[in-house]
Amino acid sequence: MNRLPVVSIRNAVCLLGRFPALAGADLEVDAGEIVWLAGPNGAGKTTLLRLLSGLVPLHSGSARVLDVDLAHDRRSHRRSLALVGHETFGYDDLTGASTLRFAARAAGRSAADADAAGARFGLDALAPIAHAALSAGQRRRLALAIAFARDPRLLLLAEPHAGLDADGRRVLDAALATAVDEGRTVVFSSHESDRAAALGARAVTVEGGRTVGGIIDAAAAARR
Amino acid sequence: MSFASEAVLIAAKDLRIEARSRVATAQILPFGGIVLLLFAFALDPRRNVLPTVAPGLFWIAVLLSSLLAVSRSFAIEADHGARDGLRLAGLDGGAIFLGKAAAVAVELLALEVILLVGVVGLYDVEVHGLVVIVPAAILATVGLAAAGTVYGVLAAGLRVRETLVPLLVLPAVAPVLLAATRAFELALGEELADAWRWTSLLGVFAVVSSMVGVVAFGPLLEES
Amino acid sequence: MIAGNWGYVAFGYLVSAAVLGAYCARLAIGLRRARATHLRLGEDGGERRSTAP
Amino acid sequence: MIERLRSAWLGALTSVALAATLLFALVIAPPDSVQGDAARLLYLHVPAAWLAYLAFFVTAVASALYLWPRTRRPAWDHLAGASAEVGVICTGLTLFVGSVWGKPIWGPWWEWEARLTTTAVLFFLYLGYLALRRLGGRGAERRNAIAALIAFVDVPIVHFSVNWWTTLHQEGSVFNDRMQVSITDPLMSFTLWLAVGSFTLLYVWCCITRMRLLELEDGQAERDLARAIEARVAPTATVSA
Repeated sequence: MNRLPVVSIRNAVCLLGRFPALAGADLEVDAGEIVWLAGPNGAGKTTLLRLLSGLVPLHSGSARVLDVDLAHDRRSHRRSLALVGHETFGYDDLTGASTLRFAARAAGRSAADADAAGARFGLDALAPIAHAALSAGQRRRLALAIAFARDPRLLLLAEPHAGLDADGRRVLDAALATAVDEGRTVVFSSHESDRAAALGARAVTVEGGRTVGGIIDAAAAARR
Repeated sequence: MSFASEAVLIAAKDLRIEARSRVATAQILPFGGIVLLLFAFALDPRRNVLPTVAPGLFWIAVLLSSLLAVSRSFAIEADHGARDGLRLAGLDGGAIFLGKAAAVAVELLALEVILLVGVVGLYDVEVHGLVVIVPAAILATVGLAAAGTVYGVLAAGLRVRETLVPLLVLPAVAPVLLAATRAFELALGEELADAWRWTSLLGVFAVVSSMVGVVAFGPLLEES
Repeated sequence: MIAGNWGYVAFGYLVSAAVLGAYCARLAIGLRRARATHLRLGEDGGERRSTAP
Repeated sequence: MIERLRSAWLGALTSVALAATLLFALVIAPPDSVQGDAARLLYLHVPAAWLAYLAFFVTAVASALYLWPRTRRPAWDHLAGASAEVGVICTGLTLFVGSVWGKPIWGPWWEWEARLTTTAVLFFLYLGYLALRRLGGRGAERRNAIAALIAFVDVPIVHFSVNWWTTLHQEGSVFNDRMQVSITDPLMSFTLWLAVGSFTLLYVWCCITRMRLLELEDGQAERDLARAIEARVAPTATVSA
């Protein structure tokens, strides 16, 4: 079984100011896999996702994502990934629809992709409303719609379920499931262990800036 | 997406935000007007010194307004992690620079037209040599917008950017104030030959600061 | 011969000497103090140069 | 230990050179035929102006070297900062001595003469750079390096536009550059070269000392960082499953 790793991180150290948020983290993810990052607050889960997206520089160690070595180039792989962080990347004065369309077009996708992603996350009613007027849950849906509108090969989500109502969670899980079926690679952090298990995600524990279970040894991969 | 369409996308986004929020038209434009009024109070209009110094006062008003336009241009990226979104979009740094600088330039040109009317009225100045005044104003505005946008992104992530950006920008754009004022003065005095020389200097500044911006914006956005 | 402008010369030299002297003094003192803390920490903390990027 | 000896030796040499310069400038060199003793400020003004431009050139080169990945080393960032700091002080001195010198010769404290005006703009340009450096923070070194290069690109433009402004401004006026004292007397020219030499030594000593200071400060930060990483790694060796 030839494994083509989409993500391979070895002994990565990343700094937030002077604090080593990641202190020797290892992670390997194959194409089409779904990985769940578990662990307490402040363990470095979000920093690991931001490292994968190239937003955080690598202090030491090695990091290769989507065939790009992040030590030398943190930008060129971003076009084919999407990150759903704790913030929506939106502009207060723009409406939901124009924020979504701007994000899609910036990733080289069409306005139709944007509207489709918006519809998928139940944003039709919110289209004309200014981002400033959206509630936290609505903004979370907008952020998810923006990520899916980018049609990414690698989908990174930081606690995606947070702030969503029951319907929102159902839609999210369905979207993640179809994403994996479509061959996309998904890495998400969450405290909802039941949701993660239902998605069949491989659990990786992040603790104190390091990972446990980040590397699948060949034997285990063969058995799975 | 081509380089140009990326720049147009960013400019359209900034101008749409301006259209909806009306900050430039409702706040920066009146600010320019007030500055002109304050100059008149300061210079005691009865001794008709105003017509002779009108070009200098006009350009100082535009210079100070450009600082506000630049800080507004980056204030909209400050909320909801929009700057992270801009980095993650995968757009070319140079295209983002040209887009944002173009949006600032458009706002400044609109402001200049109104302020010119103000100067003619308040300072009793007859306008001559429009054939030089228009190109000089356009080139000066491009220079102000380009230099302002570079320093705007350079200070974007910093805590004290409100006080730092004016200190960084004003010395850098001193040649623009100098050349634009001379160009206007000579144009109003019908000495078009010399006025064209100063306009050519404005052209050099606009080209140089735009090239610096296209090269430096990407790396600076990464660091901010 | 514009006589009597020794005042300006003295003023110029005195202020320049004061400014440069103050700056050099600040540097020298700062260096001595930094070396002291550097050595003191160096003994117990162990001199370790981490690999800067 | 060698490094401490080197800067002590350089410090001693600089002070001797400066002392000699003072002696020559104030006592041995003859007063100028036209300006009298006021011309002695020349031995302060010319070296300071030369150092200002040298310092900003060194800052630009060091910043470029820092930005180039292959030659990136913290030392270049430290040199850029140290040189800019000394440069700003020399620019300030150039402006101050220029106006003190202008007072007896021209009358007003400040004269909108091309070189002085350009130096004034540079003074604020690099004050901005120093203010930016003081903020530090993540990714500061690269941001400072880019800012230094942008400022340096601005120098010729400022110089050019100010020259146009002053020459066009006063066509054929009497204010030709009278500060340009024509030095024919060999003793005066020797004093001037001595002054330039000793000031350059002073610049080198200040840069080395300031760089060492920056290095020690960074070194301390690096050591705290290394200890923080080690602390963060150690307890997780027994991570709860």
